[in-house]
Amino acid sequence: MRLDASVFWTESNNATAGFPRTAFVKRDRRMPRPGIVPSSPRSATFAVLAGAVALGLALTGCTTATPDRSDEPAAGGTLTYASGDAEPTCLDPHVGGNYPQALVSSQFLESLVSLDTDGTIIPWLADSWSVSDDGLSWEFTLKDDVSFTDGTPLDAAAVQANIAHLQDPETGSSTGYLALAKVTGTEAVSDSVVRFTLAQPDSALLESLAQPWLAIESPTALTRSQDENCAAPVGTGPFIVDSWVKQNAITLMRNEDYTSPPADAEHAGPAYLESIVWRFIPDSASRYAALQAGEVDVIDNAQPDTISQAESSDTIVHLDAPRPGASNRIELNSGKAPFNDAAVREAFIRSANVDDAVASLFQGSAERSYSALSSVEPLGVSEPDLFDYDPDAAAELLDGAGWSQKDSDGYRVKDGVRLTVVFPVSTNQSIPAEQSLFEQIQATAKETGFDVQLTKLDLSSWYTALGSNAYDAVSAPYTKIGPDVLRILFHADGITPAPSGYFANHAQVNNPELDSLLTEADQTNDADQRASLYEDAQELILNGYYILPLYDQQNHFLLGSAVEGARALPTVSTPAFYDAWLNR
Amino acid sequence: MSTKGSLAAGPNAAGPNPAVALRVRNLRVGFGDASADDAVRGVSFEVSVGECLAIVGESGSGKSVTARSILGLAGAGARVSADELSLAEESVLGLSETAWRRRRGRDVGLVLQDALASLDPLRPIVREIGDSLRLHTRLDSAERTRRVLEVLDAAGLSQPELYAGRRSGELSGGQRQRALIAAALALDPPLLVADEPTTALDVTVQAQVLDLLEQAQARGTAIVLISHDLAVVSRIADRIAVMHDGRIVETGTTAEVLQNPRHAETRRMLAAIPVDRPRGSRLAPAMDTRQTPRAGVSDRESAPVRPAVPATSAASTPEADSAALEAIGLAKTFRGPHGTVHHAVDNVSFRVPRGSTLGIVGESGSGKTTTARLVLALTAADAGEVRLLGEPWSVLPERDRRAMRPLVGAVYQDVLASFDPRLSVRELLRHAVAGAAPESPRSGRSWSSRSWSGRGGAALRNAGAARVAELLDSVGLAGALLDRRPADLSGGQRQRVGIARALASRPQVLICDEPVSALDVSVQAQVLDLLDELQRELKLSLLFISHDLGVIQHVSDQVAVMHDGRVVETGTATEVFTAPTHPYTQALLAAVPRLP
Amino acid sequence: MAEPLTIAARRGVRPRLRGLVRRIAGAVFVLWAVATVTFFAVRLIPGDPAEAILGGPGSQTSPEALAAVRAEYGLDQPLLVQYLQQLGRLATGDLGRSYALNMDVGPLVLSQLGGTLVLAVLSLAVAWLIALVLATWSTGRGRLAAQIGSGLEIVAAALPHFWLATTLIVVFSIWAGVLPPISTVDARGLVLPVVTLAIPLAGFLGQVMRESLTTALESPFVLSARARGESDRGVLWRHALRHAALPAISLSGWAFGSLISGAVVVETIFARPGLGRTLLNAVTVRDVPVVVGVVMVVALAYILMTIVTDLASALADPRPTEHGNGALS
Amino acid sequence: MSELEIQASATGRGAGRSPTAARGRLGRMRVTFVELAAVLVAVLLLTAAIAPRLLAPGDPLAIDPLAAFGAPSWAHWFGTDESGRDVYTRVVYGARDSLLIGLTATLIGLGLGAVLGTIAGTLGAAVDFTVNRFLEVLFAFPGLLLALLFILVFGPGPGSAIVAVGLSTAPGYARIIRAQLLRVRSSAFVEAATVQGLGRGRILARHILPNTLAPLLVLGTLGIGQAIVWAAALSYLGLGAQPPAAEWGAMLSAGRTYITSAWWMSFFPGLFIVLTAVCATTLGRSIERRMRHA
Repeated sequence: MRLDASVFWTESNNATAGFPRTAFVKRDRRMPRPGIVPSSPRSATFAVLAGAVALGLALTGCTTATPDRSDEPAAGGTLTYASGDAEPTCLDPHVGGNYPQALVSSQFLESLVSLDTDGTIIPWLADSWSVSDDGLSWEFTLKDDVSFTDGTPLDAAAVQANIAHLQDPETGSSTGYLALAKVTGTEAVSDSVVRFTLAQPDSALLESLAQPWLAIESPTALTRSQDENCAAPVGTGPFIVDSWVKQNAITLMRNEDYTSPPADAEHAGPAYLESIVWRFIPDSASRYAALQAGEVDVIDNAQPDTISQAESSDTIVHLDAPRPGASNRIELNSGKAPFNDAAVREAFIRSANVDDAVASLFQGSAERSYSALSSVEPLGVSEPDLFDYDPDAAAELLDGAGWSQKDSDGYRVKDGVRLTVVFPVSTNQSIPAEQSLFEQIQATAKETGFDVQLTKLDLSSWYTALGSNAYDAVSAPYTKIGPDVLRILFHADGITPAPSGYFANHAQVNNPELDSLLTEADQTNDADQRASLYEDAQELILNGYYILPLYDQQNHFLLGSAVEGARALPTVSTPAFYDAWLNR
Repeated sequence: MSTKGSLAAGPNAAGPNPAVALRVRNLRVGFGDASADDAVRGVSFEVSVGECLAIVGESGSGKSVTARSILGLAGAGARVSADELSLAEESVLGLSETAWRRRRGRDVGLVLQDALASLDPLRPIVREIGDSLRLHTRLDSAERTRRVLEVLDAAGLSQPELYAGRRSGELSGGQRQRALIAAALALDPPLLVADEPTTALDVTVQAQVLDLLEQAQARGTAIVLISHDLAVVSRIADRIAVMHDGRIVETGTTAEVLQNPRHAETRRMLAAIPVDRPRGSRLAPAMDTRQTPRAGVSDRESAPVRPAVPATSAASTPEADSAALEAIGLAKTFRGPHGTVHHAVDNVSFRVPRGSTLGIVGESGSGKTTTARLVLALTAADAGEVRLLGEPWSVLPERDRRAMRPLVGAVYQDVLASFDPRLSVRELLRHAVAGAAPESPRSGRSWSSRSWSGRGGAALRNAGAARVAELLDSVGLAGALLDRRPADLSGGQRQRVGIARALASRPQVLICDEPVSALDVSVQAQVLDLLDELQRELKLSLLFISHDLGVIQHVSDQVAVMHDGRVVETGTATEVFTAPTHPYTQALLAAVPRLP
Repeated sequence: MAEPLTIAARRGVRPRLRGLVRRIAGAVFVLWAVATVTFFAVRLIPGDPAEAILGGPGSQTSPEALAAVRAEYGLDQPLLVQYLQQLGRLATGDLGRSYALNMDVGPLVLSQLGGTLVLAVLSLAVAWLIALVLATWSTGRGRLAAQIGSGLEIVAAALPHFWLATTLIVVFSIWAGVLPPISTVDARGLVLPVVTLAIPLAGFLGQVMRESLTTALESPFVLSARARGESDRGVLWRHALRHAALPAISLSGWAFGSLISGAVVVETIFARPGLGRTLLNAVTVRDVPVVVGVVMVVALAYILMTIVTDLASALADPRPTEHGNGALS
Repeated sequence: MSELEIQASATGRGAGRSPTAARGRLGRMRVTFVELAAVLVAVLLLTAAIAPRLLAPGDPLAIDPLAAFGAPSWAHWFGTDESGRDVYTRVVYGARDSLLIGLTATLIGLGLGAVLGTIAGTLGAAVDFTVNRFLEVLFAFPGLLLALLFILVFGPGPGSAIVAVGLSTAPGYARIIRAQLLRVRSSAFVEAATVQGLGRGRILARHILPNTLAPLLVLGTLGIGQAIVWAAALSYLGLGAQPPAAEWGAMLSAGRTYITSAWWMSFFPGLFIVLTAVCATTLGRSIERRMRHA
């Protein structure tokens, strides 16, 4: 009885699951880009699976499938989102500013501008904008009659307050603070027009402003104590923070008076979903099990194996949204031996068999990258032949570099020193598959004679290791919109650590030519010039063998069959549920 | 008896021929696989209503198993077979467990030794006793309680309501035993099986318990009384059956069996009873004393005869110059947990003339044991002192006393507990020998490897070995035992090892605290004889502590009677036992079970 | 000796009260020591607390901000001063302020305490149940039953929490799909975590119970109970079980502690809010006040639990502990 | 952790038992089937630890990305892991690390416990009081937490894991040993030794310590299993062995990620953890039984 129902339901669901996909694919030129990856029906396993899930749903008391299902968005319902990322300590992305914050805050905060899937800047809270010829002054015209969910109207003053908040050391902003480094002041030209004054031109300003870490919050709310603001930031978004039970869930309620969807939204007016329950399930197995059991509707940080399962299932839909900014790469510390020798760096890169590893570990869910930038970055340069696996070449390079002897364990030695690569791995920042990848690199590099010493560390110890320069190789993701991320990651300024010991230039690239390229590119307003400058810069970086690109920053979501119309924002690929509805 | 009147559905009426309460024919009980020889091998007897049959035998004779088989409780894995087993002419052979349950407690009651363990230490006795009522009658709890109080009262527990609420741990030995018997008699079963009901009880309590059984018997209850003690049995038994190695070797009326015992076993048991036996006279056949048992053989195995030393009482001529051991005004009080003061020993004085034996007799709680600890300087006296061979002893600091320790040996009741469980007989004795030799103060405090190996040095060890052999021989044990652990020895053998250890340091004074209380009569006899001989050979002075007047009378030159921590009477054994002056002594003596 | 014994039994209550007072004094001491140890232990951990306060070491904070924070949290004071301040706060019940979570530790810990307590108490109860059933079923049923019983217990005791949890999730959530793998608003979400914690514990308790149950069943008072016509069940429930329970009861204090440790893993796997998870997170971000706070609360809970178990075993076994004066044998 | 040991010590050296009872039990001292199995497993595990090649010719670190996630087959009895390494081989090689961790951790715990317990039991009331308070404090830390703190201070890795586990098991041992010591010290045979005129030192060395420390063997065996489970828990939290070491706990936690697609990756390491713990416990029990009655 129930089984029949569910079979019927899943069939219809399968049909509907296709619909938005095509809709997205049309808009989507470069795959894999934000969009829903097709899931082919497998009628063999399909009824069984459907049955199991339906049974699970029934027994677990969730609303079971109703036979009549439309493709018309239905309002109402609660969507449960299970995040594998660390629970934010503060929901206000101005404070600190990391990806977990971005994930949740994109549901209730909005930025001045956004990106479309081609990477073009599109209006959001700002209708339009203009820049002076010297590129030192920007004017943003805000949307009319938008008000924050606490009633405060969105006006120039509000934007000013936000910039001030971001630049105030008390706030302890990190990402936003950096992005606004060149902004020296703001003024309200009129109620709805705000002007930014810059020290130098900043070609990345719009991209920066599109990031959720620079989202605009209610100035009234910002005057509250940081605790209150962290617990429930107030924005203009489609949802409102209702409650936050630490370690358990954040409850978001629909913003009934929502008026400010981004230009690429599917519909206008308030969101379909009545509420979102935002849960934190650190254990990936539990997370996937919860999705299968229908306890949750969406999970992030999906593991490769579960993704490939989802691909072959008809009850779970895979949403692949690689993050912008840098690609995931291994940075080789050129600041100290042995990697201060370019030959050794190249040897290491050549001795690491990444392709096979990626293929086996990510089972097609990740594409090998040969670029310093994410594949979603239009200006990314890819150099496959620099990074192919060639142990013989590696061996020659090492011999040439004086690492000709091998010790009893088969490791290379030079003047009695073993060719050791200390590789601290952050268990928080590298998913298990990636950690396995490193193990495989460790294994293949060993054949050439590298003694790669992997140490799994928790975040704090990991940062400490970096701060004390106790590493030869490291892999650290960095998410930022636009190629400007290169400046952060490879400009010599990035070598000197911040007081907290943090610095972004882990490869410790210290190349004046590169620095000047990056600075120039950052300041030009001419798109083509900018592109070529960044191209040169990337060539320098790639040919200097400072990094071993692996793949895009993985960002996979799995959606229960009931979820329709969910997408990832093209900005930093955070999920957006404004258009989402539950097809139950 | 009030209990008899209020008996619902009196089971006494049950059965076609109520004359015979219990008949057992050719009962065999075995444990483990059939190959192992049975514990009970074809026992037959019968008990008629109101009769008391005593089954007497030493440990391992199979008497307890027999008793339990009567209730169908021979134990797990027991193979029970019999031509007949009937209660009140009703066969109970092959009865189902449920059927048995219905009979137990109603048709037959059981009283076990050691009431402390036989009553659930966690439950008040009113519940324990009430259980049988709960199980076999429809009385509600109020009525049950009332009935229990009656029974307790009938069991001679005055003010039962005062005790009913207590647990066995909170009762004195006597009260406990009464409660246990009360529990068995709660439903006034026509048959009562009492397994060693008086063992380890003070004589006075023993007497009361026996009275209690007699009363039950007078009410027509048939009693099967299991005991190792002929003297005890002789008081109430109509007939006696002597068990030996799983068989009944002799039956007859109490008079017959006691007057002219036919079986050797019976005779030996009778001979072993020390009561009214003059000092120095042998209790066991000469050949038994210095036995040399091979591995696994029991105490009673005969062995090459050694000429027994003629019984010339050394005690008659004590060298009276200075006493071997002297206690002057000893006192020891214990603070109870909550400020209650308990005078364990109160102004006790006595002398042990050289080469003679002072017997201290008293009931539990009389302070004997504390006295022994004071004399051994294991506890410091609150007042008074102990002098050894005229020298100060108890007043010395332990370090100085240690040099003198070898002069004093001690024999304990629970000898097994007094042996280091890790050590074999050989090691035990060797340590004793080594320990006796004066130790250098260094090895005393520093854990040098030397102190581990006793006092190292091959020469010493050889000397030790010789001495060990000599000791073992002196207590009549075979060298074969040297490598056994005490736990694997029989009670008698253990006690002999204990004595050997005590002698290792060539002591002049021997403190014996209830050395034979845990032993069978015949074994006790052998040990007593042994001590007697050793004393004469080694000119030992003995302080002999026991609750058993018979034993004390037999071993002592001088006797001190203790009561409530005081010495109430002293004198030569003869004086005290023939003409006791103190009423308490008189009461004690009156209570001693004697053969008619 | 019988006489003092009887008295001890009659006045048995007062010393227990006195004992209780002593216990409370001891508890205070332990709490102090725990606070001290934790404080210095966490201070030994590499990493700058000030960073932790400013959104973790990843954040790029200005020196001014760090200085400000150091001042605000008194981190610029000498260690001893900080320690004393910490003690002072603790004494007034103020658990201080979390570095990472932008909130006070007291409310945080309180909000997390409930979940863990429920988990621990339920698990303890279930463990007891399993152990009892297993022990009673497998004793007095012959050697095979006994071996099966103890075998099961040994295996149960050897099961790592995280392995058990995973297996249960796969079986009951993924295959059968009958139980949620994560905490839910209703009680269903509790089933798997509780079972995960209870099974290994049941193994331990069971082993202890079996031992004492067997000895109890061999003891004379059981024989005389049978001689009264008591049935096997009667013997078990009226006599043996109570004796069997004693050691297990006194173990429960320890068991509670181990459950708390287990909670660290279980709460993470089953995504339950609770102290265990809080602790793990706090520890990984060097959130000293939270760590100290959790430890303090856990220690307190543990102490209370031991006191409870002691009283419980005192109730179950009213026998006075002192046995007259030491006899020679 | 400690209740097994409590049992062990509670029943460890049963004094004053009747010889008949002892003999009766000795009669039943035949090697049971379970014990035989346990011994067999132990031998296998030790072989794996000492000479893994005998059981698994392959290389535990040899990767083969193309053969990753292979289900159990004739080629790979326990399947292959995410890097195509043979799970069976890794499990076999893992025995060394895991056993080593379990053993050393237990030794540390026992050693510490023995020292604490002994000084508490011998060096007079003041020391006893102090040590007891100290133990109470240690007890107030749930074991895993103590381990966590330790590892945080001294950094992750097998070394820390070992010491951490040892540290957090020590108080349990200490308490048992102290109790045992007091029991022995007040026993009749110690008094008998005093009567024989032995000095305190010699009594301590000759009677008290040997009888106190005798049960340690049992405690240790019983403890190893738990120690391994604990160390595995730490590895699971990423605080134990480091890659690519084939340590069971680490394998288990690595495998958990793929539990829905490759159950064998976590099942077999887990199975061997349990197997080892069970084996150790069983052996400990039988040793205890034999020590008690012989």
